[in-house]
Amino acid sequence: MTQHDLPAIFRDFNPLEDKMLQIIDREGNLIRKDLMPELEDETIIEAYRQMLYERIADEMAVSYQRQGRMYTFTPNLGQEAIHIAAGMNIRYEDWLVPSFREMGILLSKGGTMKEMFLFYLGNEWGGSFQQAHHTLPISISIGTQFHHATGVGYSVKYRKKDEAVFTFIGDGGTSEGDFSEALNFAGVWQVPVIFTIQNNQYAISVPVQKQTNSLNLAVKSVAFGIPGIKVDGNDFFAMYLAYKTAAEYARSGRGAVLIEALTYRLGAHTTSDDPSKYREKEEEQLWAMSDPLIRLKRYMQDAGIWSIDEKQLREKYREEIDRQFTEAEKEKSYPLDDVFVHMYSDMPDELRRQKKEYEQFLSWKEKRG
Amino acid sequence: MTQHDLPAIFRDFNPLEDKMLQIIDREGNLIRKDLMPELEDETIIEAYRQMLYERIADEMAVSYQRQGRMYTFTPNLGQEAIHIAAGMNIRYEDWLVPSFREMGILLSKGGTMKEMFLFYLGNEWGGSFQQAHHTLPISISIGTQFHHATGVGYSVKYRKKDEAVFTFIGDGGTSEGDFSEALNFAGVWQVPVIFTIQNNQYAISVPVQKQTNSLNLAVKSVAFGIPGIKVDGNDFFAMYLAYKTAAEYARSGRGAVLIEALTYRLGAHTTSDDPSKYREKEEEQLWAMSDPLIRLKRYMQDAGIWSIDEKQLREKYREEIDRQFTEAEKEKSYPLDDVFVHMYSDMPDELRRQKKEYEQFLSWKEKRG
Amino acid sequence: MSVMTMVKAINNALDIKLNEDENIVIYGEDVGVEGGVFRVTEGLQKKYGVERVFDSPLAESGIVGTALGMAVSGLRPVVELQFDGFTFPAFNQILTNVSRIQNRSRGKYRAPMVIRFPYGGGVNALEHHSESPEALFAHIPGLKVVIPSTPHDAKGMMISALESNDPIIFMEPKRIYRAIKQEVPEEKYSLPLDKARVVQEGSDITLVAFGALIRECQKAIVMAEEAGISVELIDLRSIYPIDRETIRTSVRKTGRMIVVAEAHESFSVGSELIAIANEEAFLSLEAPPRRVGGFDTIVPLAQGEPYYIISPERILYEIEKTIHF
Amino acid sequence: MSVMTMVKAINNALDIKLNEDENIVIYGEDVGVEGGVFRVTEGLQKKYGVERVFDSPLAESGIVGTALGMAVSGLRPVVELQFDGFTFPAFNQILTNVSRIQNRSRGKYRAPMVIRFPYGGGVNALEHHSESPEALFAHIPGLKVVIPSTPHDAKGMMISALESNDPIIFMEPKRIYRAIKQEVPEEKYSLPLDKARVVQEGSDITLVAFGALIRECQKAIVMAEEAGISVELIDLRSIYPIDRETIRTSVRKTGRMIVVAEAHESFSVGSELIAIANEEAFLSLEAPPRRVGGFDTIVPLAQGEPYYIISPERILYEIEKTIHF
Ligand SMILES: Cc1ncc(C[n+]2csc(CCOP(=O)(O)OP(=O)(O)O)c2C)c(N)n1
Ligand SMILES: Cc1ncc(C[n+]2csc(CCOP(=O)(O)OP(=O)(O)O)c2C)c(N)n1
Ligand SMILES: [Mg+2]
Ligand SMILES: [Mg+2]
Repeated sequence: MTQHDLPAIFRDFNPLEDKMLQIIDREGNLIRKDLMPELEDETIIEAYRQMLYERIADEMAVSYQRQGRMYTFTPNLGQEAIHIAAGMNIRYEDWLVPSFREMGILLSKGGTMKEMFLFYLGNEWGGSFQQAHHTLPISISIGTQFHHATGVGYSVKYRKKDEAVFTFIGDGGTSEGDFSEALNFAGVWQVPVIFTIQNNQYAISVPVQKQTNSLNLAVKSVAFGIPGIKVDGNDFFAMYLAYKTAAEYARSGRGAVLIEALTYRLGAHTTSDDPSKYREKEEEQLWAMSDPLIRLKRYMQDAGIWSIDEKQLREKYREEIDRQFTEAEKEKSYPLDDVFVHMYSDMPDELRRQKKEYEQFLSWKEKRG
Repeated sequence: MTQHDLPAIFRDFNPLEDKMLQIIDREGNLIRKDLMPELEDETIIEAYRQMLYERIADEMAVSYQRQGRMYTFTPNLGQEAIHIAAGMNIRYEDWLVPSFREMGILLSKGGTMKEMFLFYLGNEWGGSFQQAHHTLPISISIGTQFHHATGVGYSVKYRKKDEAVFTFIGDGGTSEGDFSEALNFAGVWQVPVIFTIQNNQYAISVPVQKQTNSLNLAVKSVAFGIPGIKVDGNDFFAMYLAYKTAAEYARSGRGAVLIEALTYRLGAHTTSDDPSKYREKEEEQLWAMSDPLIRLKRYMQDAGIWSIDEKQLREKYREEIDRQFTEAEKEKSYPLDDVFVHMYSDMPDELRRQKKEYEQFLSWKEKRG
Repeated sequence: MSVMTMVKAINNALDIKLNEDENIVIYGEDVGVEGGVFRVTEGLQKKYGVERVFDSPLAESGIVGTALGMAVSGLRPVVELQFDGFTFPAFNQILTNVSRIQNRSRGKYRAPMVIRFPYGGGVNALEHHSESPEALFAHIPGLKVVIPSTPHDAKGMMISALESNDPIIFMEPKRIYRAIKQEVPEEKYSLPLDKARVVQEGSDITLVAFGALIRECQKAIVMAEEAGISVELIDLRSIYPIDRETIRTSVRKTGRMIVVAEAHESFSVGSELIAIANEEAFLSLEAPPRRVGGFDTIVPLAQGEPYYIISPERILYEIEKTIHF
Repeated sequence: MSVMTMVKAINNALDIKLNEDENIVIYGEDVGVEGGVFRVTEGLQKKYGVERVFDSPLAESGIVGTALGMAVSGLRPVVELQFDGFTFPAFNQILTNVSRIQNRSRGKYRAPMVIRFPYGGGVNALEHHSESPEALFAHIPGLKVVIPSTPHDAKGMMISALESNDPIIFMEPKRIYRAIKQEVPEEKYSLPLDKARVVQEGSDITLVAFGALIRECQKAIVMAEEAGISVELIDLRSIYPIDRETIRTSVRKTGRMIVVAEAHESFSVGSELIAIANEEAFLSLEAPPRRVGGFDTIVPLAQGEPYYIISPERILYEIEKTIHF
């Protein structure tokens, strides 16, 4: 990596100086007009719509879980700008290697809420997003996905394809060995991977200050010789610019980049978590004021491009999402075959034997009544 | 870590600018008088003696192996300045968490060549250096030792002891997840650990350029918020100053540091390796000219403190080392007990049973003749 | 005496020993402020301070590797790995160093440490939250692997683990973390780490199980008794080393054995126990000793898990099959 | 036909498939320029270029984890882990992802990849260079674990591994890397990955072994025959899945079985095979099926290794014990 190859924003927002890319401020005021991406009004409106969709889907998921209709859920609340900005920059052929808290981009890739619900209803068919092109399943073992992204990047480069790979991790995940190893491989191999750290400042109950002593998370890129940038993750435009720049950089064959998106997990870690055990209400309220939807909406209102009937849209989305949930709920039959069939591409005799034995038990049980 | 807590050399030799601490040049000329550590002539002479001892022991080990009297060996050739500088700065109470290529410091801690030979003769009693206080055994699984050092550092801090922990890794080892994880823990916990990367530029056949894309290895410290410095590892005085500074820093409770010691593995990786397969003779010759012993000797000659009868000393050391090898060779009886006795502090019945069964086999075998 | 869940019993054991031995430190992901995701360490940071009970960075290899460093330098670390499925990033440190440092140092150093984690299925969890990896750890020489099945055992075994000079893998059956309440002495007591327990005597067949499955076996036994079958139930408690004597005595008496364990059947504790039954009681065997285990498949998510999880009916089925062999 | 060592035979298989299938890439520590520390990949980088055969950074989790990324995106990576004892940093990626991606994605993605490494003792090596971890991998659902015992098998099995759509753990008995030379066809051929091989027929007792120990068994058999004992020798070849049929047929015939494997005896392939023998041939058993394994100890360094390593005499001893049970 030589400095002159670097896009301007990576130079201007040097994480070693703890700078952060921001285009609209916490009130939605445009503070860096020079950096504002050129977007059609309709595109901005669409971005808001998608963020709203993710927001509502998220709220509803939490409430289904509360109603006891779903086992668990991992809220995305407050992190939507990252997901939708990424989603608007990821192409059909690009690869998505997700972690577990980036619902919006999964939807952008063609995943559906029905699948998302199925997953949290305890059905494997959910997390794999069968229709989402070049999209890996939800990955729960933290850090491991970074290696997969680097490996996919190698394939893309090997085949000389014009594709970028998007992958995600949390602030806590940066402590895992795989995080560092993968960035190191990506640096040496110069593969087109965009690594995003969603720094929502907590790993369950553990604040990022206990995770690392580094100045910020973007500087970690220095250790691996890849460009890094810290971005206001609640600023849709900043995230959009970061992804646009990173995707161009990656697709042009210059290699990987690391983006730290500074955000805040407004909700609980999962629906079984109670954040009041480990953080202050004031802090939550402070960050609620930096809600990415509110900020974008304020900007749109100031810019005179706010044309959404939010109440009506909410209603529409709620219906749509509820329909998907109902469909997911209905799809409850889970045949025994599903346990065995995807273990291997050709099923070993041993699995056939085990399945047969189990079927014998089932018929014994049935006879017994 | 705030900048003003940092000792001057960490500020002045900022690895982000790819600077390297050097006090004598490749010809042994004093180029940074201002930095020259205040050492008695006798101390410098002693340093040379120790480096020579390590050198000779190393050469002899290689030749024992060539004679078929020892299974394998890991040469230290060319890296002695690092080991002896560390050895002269490590105190009795300080901890040593070694890897496998720092013979000199093991000897400084009270290890003996007899034990070293025993180890390479295939006897566990060797690698543990029973008399070396606060010294862990030779560790072969690359990277793992860094965590142990951090953990020992936690104990030291917990007990409020005035002790530092010295640990080592190779350039190749910096790619392992454990390397990064351990530095990260050490940064958060602010433990008194001095992490040394012996960058001898190769991991077996793989040059450091294929290991990482980072500017140098010392900058990796930035990712973990600990001070780092790159030092000329073939310059005894530079290494001495680095260790002195680092040990003071660590003992004063300010936390961990990372030292990259740039050196060159003049010998083979192990005695089964043939470097001519993967590197050029010219490169080897170039680095042979930067031999740390030659450089120190030139400095001493120029400074008028060279008073060693090297030929005689060599002879003395050779005899001494050969005596130790002979002792090690003699100690060949390896009782069955030794296989079992150190698996647990109280041996489970299951191991007793296995041992008894084996003894029954042995007596059957004896009867059978 | 006081009524405790297993969570409470383990917490109580940790509390007693933290109080008694200042070399004990506890850490892991979320074990400090939060008291662990299952609340096993709840209240301990408040009581003993952040230097003794604390949150670590999110890195299992680091958690275990640093603990080994602490252990060789005189502390007695107790580390929590958050779930069974997240023990594997630490597998290398466990196998390569924790289990070996005593041998490698020829006794110069020891690794008195406890690696504890919740394990097993039946709680409708996400992937990696329902695994039973005991056989993987039991194959590693230098470790002791134990699993309690009651609050009472959990406390006594944890006290012993905290006093052992060897590294202990302490697996906690999460399904019964709060499901069983039991009178447990409030004072300190310890239980051996290498002894199985005969839960119930019987004469026709031996059931061997551990952890959450003891309860399922007990349910199966009630049904079996209705069918006139007398079952002896052994709680293995120690997965390594295995208490051969208890197995031998029981199988020689009953002539039949079934091992019930949730892990994938192949290369499991069941396999090992069948080998032991052959070695120790071959001439008494009246039917092939069997294992009832999980499939050699990933533990399915909640909707498929009922197939995988071992029900009392399934145990009964195997009992009958073996009895009528 | 051409006389080959196992090293050469594997190299030859890789060569044939690299030539045939441009999706195959090979990497790992020192496999490129150096051709691997055992020279298994010698010459391949020169022939196929640095994009297809290359040195990676020194990080096993990274090697395996990136390979999985390549595999799901259409390549067929073959990765070398340098020694048995250095497979464990990759254990999490293998267990958590490689073995599961097909199931997790419900068949949307597969992991056609080969993880190969030299294993086993008897070469007077340092710590971590003499381990036999097959049982650990065999307990992980979703993997196939295979071990060849001859150059001929090595080539045929490697070809199959390179054509399989499932992840293959390919363990290479380093002790016989160059010790056995054999006529091997130069052209391509493949052997099934799930079939054991009857090396030699016999009627009194079944010996099951694999890898380097086949040779030791053969030596023991010569001695046993002198004592009038007829031994059937089975080369397991596939550790998972196990070819039950071959085991069943043989044990039903001989009524006796000994499993010879170098790994720690507890929770080993021996345990599993004894369980299988009970399940498949209980009524034929005339003596308890036994396992001859390594101790539950660290593999000792060279001076202690002769105790640990299984000699033909030890096998003979166990044969006689079982015959005279
Ligand atoms: C390897 C591993 N260890 C532990 C866990 C349990 N766990 C799930 S989420 C979580 C915290 C993650 O924090 P972070 O990386 O910041 O992501 P966030 O949840 O904030 O999005 C933990 C410890 C896991 N999933 N994987
Ligand atoms: C975890 C692990 N993987 C692989 C190896 C095999 N191995 C031994 S030394 C070595 C190269 C080490 O290179 P480096 O870290 O630069 O240290 P050096 O040998 O140059 O001192 C390798 C790959 C090992 N010992 N441990
Ligand atoms: Mg977070
Ligand atoms: Mg090196």
